[in-house]
Amino acid sequence: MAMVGNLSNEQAITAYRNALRARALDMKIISAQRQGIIGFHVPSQGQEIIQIAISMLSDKEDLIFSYYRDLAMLLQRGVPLSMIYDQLLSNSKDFQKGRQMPDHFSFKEFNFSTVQSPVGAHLPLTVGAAYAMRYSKKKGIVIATFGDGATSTSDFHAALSMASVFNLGVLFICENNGWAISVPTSKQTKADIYKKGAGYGIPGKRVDGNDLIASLAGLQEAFDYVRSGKGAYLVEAVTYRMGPHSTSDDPKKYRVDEITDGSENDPIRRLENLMLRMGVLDSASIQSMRAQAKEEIDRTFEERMSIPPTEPETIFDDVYENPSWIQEEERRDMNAPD
Amino acid sequence: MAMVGNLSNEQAITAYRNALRARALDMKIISAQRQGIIGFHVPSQGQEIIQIAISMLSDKEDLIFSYYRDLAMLLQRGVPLSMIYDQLLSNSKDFQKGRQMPDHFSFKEFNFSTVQSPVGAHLPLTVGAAYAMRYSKKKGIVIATFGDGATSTSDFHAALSMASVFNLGVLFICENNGWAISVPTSKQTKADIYKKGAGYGIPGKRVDGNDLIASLAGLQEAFDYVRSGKGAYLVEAVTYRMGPHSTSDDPKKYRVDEITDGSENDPIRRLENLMLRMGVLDSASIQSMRAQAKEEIDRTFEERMSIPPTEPETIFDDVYENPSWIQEEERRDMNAPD
Amino acid sequence: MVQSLNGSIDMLMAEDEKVIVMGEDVGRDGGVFRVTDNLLNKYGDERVLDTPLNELAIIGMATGMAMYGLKPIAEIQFQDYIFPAFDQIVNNIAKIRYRTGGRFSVPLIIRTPYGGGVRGGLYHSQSGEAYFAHTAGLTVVTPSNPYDARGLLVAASRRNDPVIFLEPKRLYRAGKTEVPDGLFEVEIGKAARLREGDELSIITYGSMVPTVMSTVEKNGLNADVLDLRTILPMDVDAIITTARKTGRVIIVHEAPRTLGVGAEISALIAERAVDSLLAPIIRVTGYDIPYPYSHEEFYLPDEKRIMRAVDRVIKY
Amino acid sequence: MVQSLNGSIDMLMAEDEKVIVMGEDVGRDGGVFRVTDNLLNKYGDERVLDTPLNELAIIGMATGMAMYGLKPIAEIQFQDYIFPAFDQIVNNIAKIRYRTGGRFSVPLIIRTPYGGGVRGGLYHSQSGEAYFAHTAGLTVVTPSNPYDARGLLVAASRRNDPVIFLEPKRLYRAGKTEVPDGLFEVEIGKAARLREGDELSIITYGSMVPTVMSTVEKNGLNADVLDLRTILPMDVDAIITTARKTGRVIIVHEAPRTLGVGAEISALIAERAVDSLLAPIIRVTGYDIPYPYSHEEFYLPDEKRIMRAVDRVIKY
Ligand SMILES: Cc1ncc(C[n+]2csc(CCOP(=O)(O)OP(=O)(O)O)c2C)c(N)n1
Ligand SMILES: Cc1ncc(C[n+]2csc(CCOP(=O)(O)OP(=O)(O)O)c2C)c(N)n1
Ligand SMILES: [Mg+2]
Ligand SMILES: [Mg+2]
Repeated sequence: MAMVGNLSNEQAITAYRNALRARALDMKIISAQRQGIIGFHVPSQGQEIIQIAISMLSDKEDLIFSYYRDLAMLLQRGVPLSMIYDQLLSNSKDFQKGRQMPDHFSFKEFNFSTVQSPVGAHLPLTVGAAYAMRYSKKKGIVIATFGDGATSTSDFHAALSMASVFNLGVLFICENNGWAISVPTSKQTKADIYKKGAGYGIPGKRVDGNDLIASLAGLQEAFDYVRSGKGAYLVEAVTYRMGPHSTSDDPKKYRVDEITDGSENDPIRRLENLMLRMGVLDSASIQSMRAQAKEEIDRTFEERMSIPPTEPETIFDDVYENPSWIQEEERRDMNAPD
Repeated sequence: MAMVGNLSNEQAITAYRNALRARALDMKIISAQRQGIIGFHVPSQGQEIIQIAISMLSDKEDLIFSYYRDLAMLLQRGVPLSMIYDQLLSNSKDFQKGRQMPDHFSFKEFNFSTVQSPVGAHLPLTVGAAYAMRYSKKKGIVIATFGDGATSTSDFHAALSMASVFNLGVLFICENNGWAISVPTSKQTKADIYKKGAGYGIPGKRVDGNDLIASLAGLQEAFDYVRSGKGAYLVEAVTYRMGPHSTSDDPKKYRVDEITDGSENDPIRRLENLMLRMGVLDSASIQSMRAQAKEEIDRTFEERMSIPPTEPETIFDDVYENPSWIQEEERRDMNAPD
Repeated sequence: MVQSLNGSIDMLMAEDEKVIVMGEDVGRDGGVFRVTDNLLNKYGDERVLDTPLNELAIIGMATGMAMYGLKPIAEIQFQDYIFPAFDQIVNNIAKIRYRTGGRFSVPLIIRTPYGGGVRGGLYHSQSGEAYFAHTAGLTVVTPSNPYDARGLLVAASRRNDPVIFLEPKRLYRAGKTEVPDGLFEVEIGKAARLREGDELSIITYGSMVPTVMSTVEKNGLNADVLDLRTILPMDVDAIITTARKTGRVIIVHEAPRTLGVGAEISALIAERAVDSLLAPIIRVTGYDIPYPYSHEEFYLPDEKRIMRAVDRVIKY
Repeated sequence: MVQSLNGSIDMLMAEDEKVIVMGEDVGRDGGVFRVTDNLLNKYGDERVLDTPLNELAIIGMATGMAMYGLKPIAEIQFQDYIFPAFDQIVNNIAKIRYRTGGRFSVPLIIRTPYGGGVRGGLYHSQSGEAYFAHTAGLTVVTPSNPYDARGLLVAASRRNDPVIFLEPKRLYRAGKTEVPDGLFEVEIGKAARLREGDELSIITYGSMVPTVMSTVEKNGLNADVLDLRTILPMDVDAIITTARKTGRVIIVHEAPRTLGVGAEISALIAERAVDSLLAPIIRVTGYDIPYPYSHEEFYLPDEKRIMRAVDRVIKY
């Protein structure tokens, strides 16, 4: 039975469960960061629902270039919690060998590309990936997520230019959380973000990214457009950054006038209320799902904590496929006896 | 008496005279280039009229960031032919001391900024200049010209972003001549250029840049908008590149299907026909104006040809306000006896 | 160092209304490292500009301002993020005075925190000074303490040319050098001799200065220590003088070795003081790898690596 | 060299349909220097892409292609115009293998003409190899003749990592080296010893090779001459071997001296062969000024300047 539209109860419950997992994970990371166990974190609180909607609509073959704030997207797409922790803890099971800051993921098995810190720099890569997929006659589209600040970057312009001129199947999704660190969207740009495709002939649409039903409905149109081979599409998902920009940020400096507890805007609360209203869940089941999520998050954390770090000298690997004499010499230097 | 709209006969005749001068100068440079006297040239043939219209509407205080293909604009704004030749010949009277390739002008007295080769790189500077003017309460607006290819650059995006966010008085004018070297505008972008402001909240307009009357009418609206303090504006002036991209280019490789003599699209011919039809000029006066233009162009060329080149060791000046020991040492190296 | 810089910018703004501060988060937030704290309140949003997220736009706009009468101090939030503006830096600001025959100048300061040691991984740790120091037309400075931070910033603001002002972020809150009130200058192009010695020379700058000094002190080294302070143009006289004096030279910096600033220092000595050399010139530097998140303590030159080089040149 | 490169790309495309050519004017026009002439006709517009005017977009898109199975050869029309893509080059392509723990690679060739001598002024003459050679993760090569052009390009295309392929535009139509038919490799990382000699060593590469060779021949110098061919990673063994052998080293390149590639060569020698040095290591290079339009003949190292250095090291 569908909850709303095509959304079955099971799907809705799964979405909700992953939202809870993401939220619990986010809180866990923040506390681990405070204890000095995890180095840094960019919380995704307030943006879980749009991220989950993206994962719900994307196929396995679709290639996702997510950004640093997409925890919930990973969980909904099935990335095991253990793999996420391995990266956050930069332990020796981390596929990236501890090379990147927390939240800079790359899960090739799940068709997630690679996250970098320079804002927007993944965007031009998406068009190349889409070109490669089309050229090699592979199924699937490319999906890119990014923040409102990213729309100002040169990379955004470059990506939309190329996507349009070569008619490439890239679905650009801006998670407009209202802020680029301390800069509100109103100072980032004077135009509506979803209209920024107009200068390239790329259609756009704004969706309420805090609402699962609205997100799915809005995104569906965009996915259909891109899958049909018509070219790129730009979605602006309006969300809300409930917390600080990152664990290094203190929003009190710039967010003074605002109610910052976010309860009004909490997308998970919204989904919860809807499901309660529709009778899909009751408060007891919500309590138990929360407890389950927390239990899993805590347990897996303990489990992955015990994995040792990478060996220091691995820092010399992967600069090239085969290290040059320079890396070899420097490796010896590092290993030299005192 | 006005020829059309506000345009007086005198103004029209002056515009026409400067168009003839620009055309004659352009041909002179090309022949001097063939003889090895001038190193290089980017012809402006086919784009004279929109350039002249821009100069007609701009005030002395307005600051113009032109690009490398704006000869006619200079002449209409009153830059003496001698100064233009000095740059083209890179002789010792060239204000720039022979540092730049031909056509890379900077005429500070006439409020022309400085032309660089990297396409589009002047555009972000225009917003800074506009900011400085507003901050210092100076009169005038900033005008920027550039080609269709330039609209793809990151600099274009950066400039429009900043102009809009800080509400700066910059009039962006794209001289869309249909080509970026061998790449036709249809492959440069899938959107109409004048609509590229939409993503920044900047209004735009397309004008027929080959027609003086249409150019003036269209530009007037844009100038008014910017002068009134409303912010930036984007004009797309449709023109026609009658010749090769530059003296190094051979358009036969890529312009095969096209009538390239340009007579249909020659904006000067169009103005001439209009003036003949309106009785503002007759063919005798046209003949004599042509002869006059040619005479001036030839005579001034001879005159400036005799000016000696700069001294070689001046290449070490102006790297900094005060040279560092490095330039001083290298200057001595250059002057060392054999 | 943060306080010294903040106070310096404040005084420069008070002194000259043509000084404009701009960059990402420099206003309300006061900069992610608080270097521009409180300036927005004091000078208003016409003089302190929170900009959109585009470094090319920031630098390009600042360049236009500088050409037409203002004196912008632009912040790039991390030096790692300056590269989107690299074309503007190399092709515009470094060349505008030259290409206009001196008729335009670009009196612009680009401030940016650089270097590692803050667990920032690949993109919050780079030391990119060499990318700039190869470019004639630029001036590149980096202070190693709060006093020089103020003196160099003031000297930069008195110039009529663009200055890349690199702030070693690891030292932002380190050390307690006294900084006199008011504005004063530290001459650009002049190194500081931090210590006199005869047995060897250690040439360094920026973030590595405290590491070098503590190594020298702890091990009682009889070393001449130079803090370059200006990277372009380098103080060649100071470099050659110390090389001639001791004949044993070690260069320490955090940036990767290959074509790092140490290469130029070494080459200057090999050109001008080769006869005085009693030992190889050793570079102790960051490794030629992207800056790793894990194990950065191995990446950064430390006492152990410096002492290994010292032993080598002394026993040579 | 143009023909050799054109033929090489043609054969690489014929051999592997994953090879894609892209850039401004590379299709219909065949490239402004004709290096990609006729490829569009032969391979169609899915494999030869005329792109919009944005170097960031070209390199960024090519990077995405390379990560997902294609082998792009991207052209930047002049090396002077590569800087808008500098962030992609330094922060993405050089670091993607590293940051993903080796799970992604970027097998991408960026071809671009560089250097002066064509009256191109500030923006059609730069030699920017040092900007790239400071960046671990990149490989930087430059041929000095048509044979090496083919051999290095083929070797680059066999790599699974990004290569900056610098083409000395002044030599595009110079020289008449025989180039064998078919594809062959010149090993990346290996210098060519162009001439054996005992009295001094001249180390050079790219556009300066013919100037050095004619100077050596005209003046009957007893010189060991190295053509580096690969700039990153440099052939340190060849450099140290020749320095040890002659004890007198001159380095010749067209890029400015300060932090040019010569600095690294000199530093490697000062680190590893200081005892063999019989004279200062002299760098004969372009000057530390923007590349001037007028008088470029004074800017470029020439026989006179090379011979002055030769006299100095020999008489020393
Ligand atoms: C090129 C670049 N410039 C500056 C930064 C510093 N920085 C990190 S995140 C950020 C704001 C990004 O805002 P937005 O794109 O809206 O994403 P959000 O963090 O809000 O999700 C900034 C300025 C950076 N990482 N990269
Ligand atoms: C950044 C940059 N990339 C490439 C070039 C080489 N180039 C010179 S002019 C040109 C085409 C410019 O076309 P457009 O902007 O339409 O101006 P037009 O020459 O047609 O007037 C190109 C690609 C350049 N000068 N700068
Ligand atoms: Mg945001
Ligand atoms: Mg054009």
